[in-house]
Amino acid sequence: MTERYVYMDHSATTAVDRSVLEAMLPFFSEHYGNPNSLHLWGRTARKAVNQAREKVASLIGADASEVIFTGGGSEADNLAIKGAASTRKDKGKHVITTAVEHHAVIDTFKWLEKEGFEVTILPVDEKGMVRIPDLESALRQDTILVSIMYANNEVGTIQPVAEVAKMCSDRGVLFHVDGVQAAGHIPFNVRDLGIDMLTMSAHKMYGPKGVGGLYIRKGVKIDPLVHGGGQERGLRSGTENTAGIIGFGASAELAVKRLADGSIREEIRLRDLLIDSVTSSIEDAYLTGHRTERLPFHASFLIGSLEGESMLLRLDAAGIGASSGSACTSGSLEPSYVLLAMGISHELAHGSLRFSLGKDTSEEDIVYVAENLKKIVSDLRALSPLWKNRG
Amino acid sequence: MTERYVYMDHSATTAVDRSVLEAMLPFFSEHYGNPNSLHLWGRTARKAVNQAREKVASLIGADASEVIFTGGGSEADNLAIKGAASTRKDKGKHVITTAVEHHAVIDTFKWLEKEGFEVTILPVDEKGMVRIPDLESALRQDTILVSIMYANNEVGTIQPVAEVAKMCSDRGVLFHVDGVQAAGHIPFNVRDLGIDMLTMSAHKMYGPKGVGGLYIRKGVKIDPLVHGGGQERGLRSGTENTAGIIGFGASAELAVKRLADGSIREEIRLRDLLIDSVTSSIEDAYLTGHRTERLPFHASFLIGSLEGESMLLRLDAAGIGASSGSACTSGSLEPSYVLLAMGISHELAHGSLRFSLGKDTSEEDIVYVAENLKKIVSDLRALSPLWKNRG
Amino acid sequence: MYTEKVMELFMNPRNAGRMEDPDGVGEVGNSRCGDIMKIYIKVKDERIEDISFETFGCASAIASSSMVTEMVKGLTLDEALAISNKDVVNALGGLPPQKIHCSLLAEEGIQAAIEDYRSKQKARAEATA
Amino acid sequence: MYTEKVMELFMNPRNAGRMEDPDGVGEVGNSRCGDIMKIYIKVKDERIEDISFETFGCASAIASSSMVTEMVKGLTLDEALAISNKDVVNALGGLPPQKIHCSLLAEEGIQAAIEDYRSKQKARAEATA
Ligand SMILES: Cc1ncc(COP(=O)(O)O)c(C=O)c1O
Ligand SMILES: Cc1ncc(COP(=O)(O)O)c(C=O)c1O
Repeated sequence: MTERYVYMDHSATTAVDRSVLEAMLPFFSEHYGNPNSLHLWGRTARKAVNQAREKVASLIGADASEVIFTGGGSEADNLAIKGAASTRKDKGKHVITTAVEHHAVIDTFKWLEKEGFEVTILPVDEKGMVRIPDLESALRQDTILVSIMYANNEVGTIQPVAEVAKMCSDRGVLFHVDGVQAAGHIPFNVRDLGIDMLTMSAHKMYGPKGVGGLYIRKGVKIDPLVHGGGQERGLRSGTENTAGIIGFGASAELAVKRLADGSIREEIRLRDLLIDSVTSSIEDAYLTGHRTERLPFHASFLIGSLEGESMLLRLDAAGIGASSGSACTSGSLEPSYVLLAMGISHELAHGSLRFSLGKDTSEEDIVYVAENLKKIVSDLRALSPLWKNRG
Repeated sequence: MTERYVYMDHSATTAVDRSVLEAMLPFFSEHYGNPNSLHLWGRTARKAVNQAREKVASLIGADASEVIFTGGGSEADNLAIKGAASTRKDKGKHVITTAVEHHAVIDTFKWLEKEGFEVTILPVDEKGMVRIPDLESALRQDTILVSIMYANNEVGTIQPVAEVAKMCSDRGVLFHVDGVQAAGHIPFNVRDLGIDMLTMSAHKMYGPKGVGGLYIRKGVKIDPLVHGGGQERGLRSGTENTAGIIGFGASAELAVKRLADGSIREEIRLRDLLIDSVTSSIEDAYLTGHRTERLPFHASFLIGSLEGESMLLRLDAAGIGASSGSACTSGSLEPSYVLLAMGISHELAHGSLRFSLGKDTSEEDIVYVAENLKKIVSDLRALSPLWKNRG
Repeated sequence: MYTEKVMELFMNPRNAGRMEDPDGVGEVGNSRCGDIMKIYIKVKDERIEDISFETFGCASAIASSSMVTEMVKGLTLDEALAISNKDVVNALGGLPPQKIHCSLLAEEGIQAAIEDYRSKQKARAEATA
Repeated sequence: MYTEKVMELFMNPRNAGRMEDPDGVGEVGNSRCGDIMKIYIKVKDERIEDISFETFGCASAIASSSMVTEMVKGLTLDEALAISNKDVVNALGGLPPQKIHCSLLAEEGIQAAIEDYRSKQKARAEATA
């Protein structure tokens, strides 16, 4: 048993909030109807699904008719990108994304490439940010789609989404945003931003896993990925995951509250405390990503002369849950393509660590993590042949 | 308030069993880790997901490594069919299905047709059953895939799956089975049947909505539908719906029990009681589908001179939940393509009604439904210009 | 999906059932499409004195039949002919888009019944001329 | 993912740290790939009298280093050279497939340290010859 259990991997997934679970519970064994059924059971489910749609839409400033539910963020990314490429392929075959996208986007673009599309992958600067002039020179007459994430999962950097949107809409190019890390954590309005599609995932914002959302601006036509009964305006067939959708709605409601009540400011304060503690008390430790244009709950580092997994496992032994690179890649030894794209060396990239805070993270948690990390780094560096600055 | 509430639409969806919900609950707000994370939270989730996979696999006699989880039955159908067509397209472009498949299969075949595949749609007999000689003469040198459902959702008819499997495997043709209505309700073993892929959906067997399963026989290669982090052996990327998957596992465990303990025999007794009551006490009322080769919980009828929706709404007013045709199509006025394929006239097809029993359906429920239906039919026939046999 | 008014008329339709010796009968729709409406009228002094309907179809078809028969009862034939499907929809508090055709059937049913009455009248007048 | 033995050695590695004045040093792996193992040995009468390691890498690399140093301590150089990566994997109770290369590094690290020792011996012998 350790002194404390501190989960600091909220970028990977979050706990379902109690209020969210409460909202979901009646829809498993009581109001269990299929929303497509005419009878009482079905109508009860349909009404609740509609309300959830309103809530998710209002989180991002959309109309309920512009939001569809999917089986997760990855599916929504795939649907947006493949679906738009499919309806627009006669207009052109050129598509653009960035080098730091999540696998759900980057691998979908690789698939498009195999299907005959021409893919441009924009580079990023050392903070992980796309440069607008790079986008400008990449855009062509036959460009049909640009997909750029709102905020990066590994290094927390927020992209200049509004500028990209302006540039795309001036040229009539569809713009999709992977907002999985940002939605519910950063206040924004899809209409003001001027984006065409936005991906969300409930489990990154205190909702359940296995339910995602895709905003599709009115008038934008995409083809479905899953064919069948025609649910979700024909864009995502299959019996609706009512409890999950209702949970997503409740988590969107919670997010609206948190975005308004100052919670985010406190989150930023704790994040900055962690960043300052780690970079000031540990030698050869650096923040990755942008210092200010970053997710409010996200602190990511490079720890020189060490390898991520060994730090993770020592942290785990101290009751601390963290990650190294994307949760999806942490099973592999390949250094993160995101860090490499930022110009970080292979050697240093192996020492990446990500702490992502949650709404219940306390100052004591931060202090506990910083202290334990300091000790772990020092212990492991005593073993490292790369560590030169011995005391 | 009505005297009784009787849900008889279990083919559309079922209530999550209490034991299933119990199993799921800790995975929302307590064991909420991402199964791909290295830390304690992640390992706890991974272990539970693995156990669920074992349970689902053992329901159908498969190995756990042969089962992947999806976001529902429709997605699993799409994945199986598109995924197999994609890996095999160089071997041939001919694919076969039947006229009575669920939209998730039939619409996927329509999509394949648009993509350049050649599709043969097998007819069925008046009971909704495929004729083996029809399949035999449809099979060609360049046939790469056959997809036939285990049991039909609208009329309950069970297809000769084992015979089809034999014919396909003799010719080296891949055979996919949409087992959404059958899994957990009819005992079978994928290995004995000799099928290559099987679709399941948790919410049709007292598990949660929004989670499906696809059995893929060892050695069968298919391409993914959702690209990304590489979860589910690269065939279905996206953070796993842990609570949903664990619920699916628990529902498979429940199904194994129910298949062994005589519950199904009792279900059949009640089903037959309903069939006999309706067809004997209501004039011009017919069973649709096969009398014996049918789902144990499924009773579907044609009621002459009446239209389905009006009966459904009257039943609803009496507290009875039923459906007319597939739940997915009940919002439309198009008569069911399944009934038409069975040679039933448009006029009669409009009068279709489906009652699907559940594990908690009682004999009183059956009597209540039969009595109410008799009265409703008589009331509505008094309004019907088609009804000739007036008293 | 349906308004309260639609459900009320569907559950308790007015003027339902066949009429003996009607002065005019109109039948519209077809069973292949799932909707048949049959309107029976009794006419006195160019007014609809009595009316009833038989309908094969969904709830909105039954409610539309019931509503239109209530609306035209007691009207002169010309007044009745002026009732449009929009009037029926409004009186029902609205119908789902895919069910609007039911209100059209109601309008056409009244027209057909009146036409039938008038052509019979004409035939009788000619026969007695 | 890891056996208890791996975790135990990872958390409490034996023979860890740099050695002053070793008789032989082997360094294998490269930081680009995320694994470097450095093995220090002291040799007396053709036996490994003392041994230590420094490792940059994941838990299995650290545990493999610790395990292999325990296994070869006190062995003759030839006995030590006969220890294979399979022996290390077995002693650890297994390693995940994608981590087997860590045990290979351990085998190679020992070989490199012994080689270094022997080439230094040879150089010294030649110098004094
Ligand atoms: C035979 C059949 N196949 C597929 C499906 C689709 O499953 P799901 O609703 O889980 O997507 C259903 C039910 O809707 C079905 O009855
Ligand atoms: C930026 C980003 N996009 C997409 C995803 C995929 O979302 P999901 O896991 O819900 O499929 C994730 C998280 O895994 C993410 O961080």
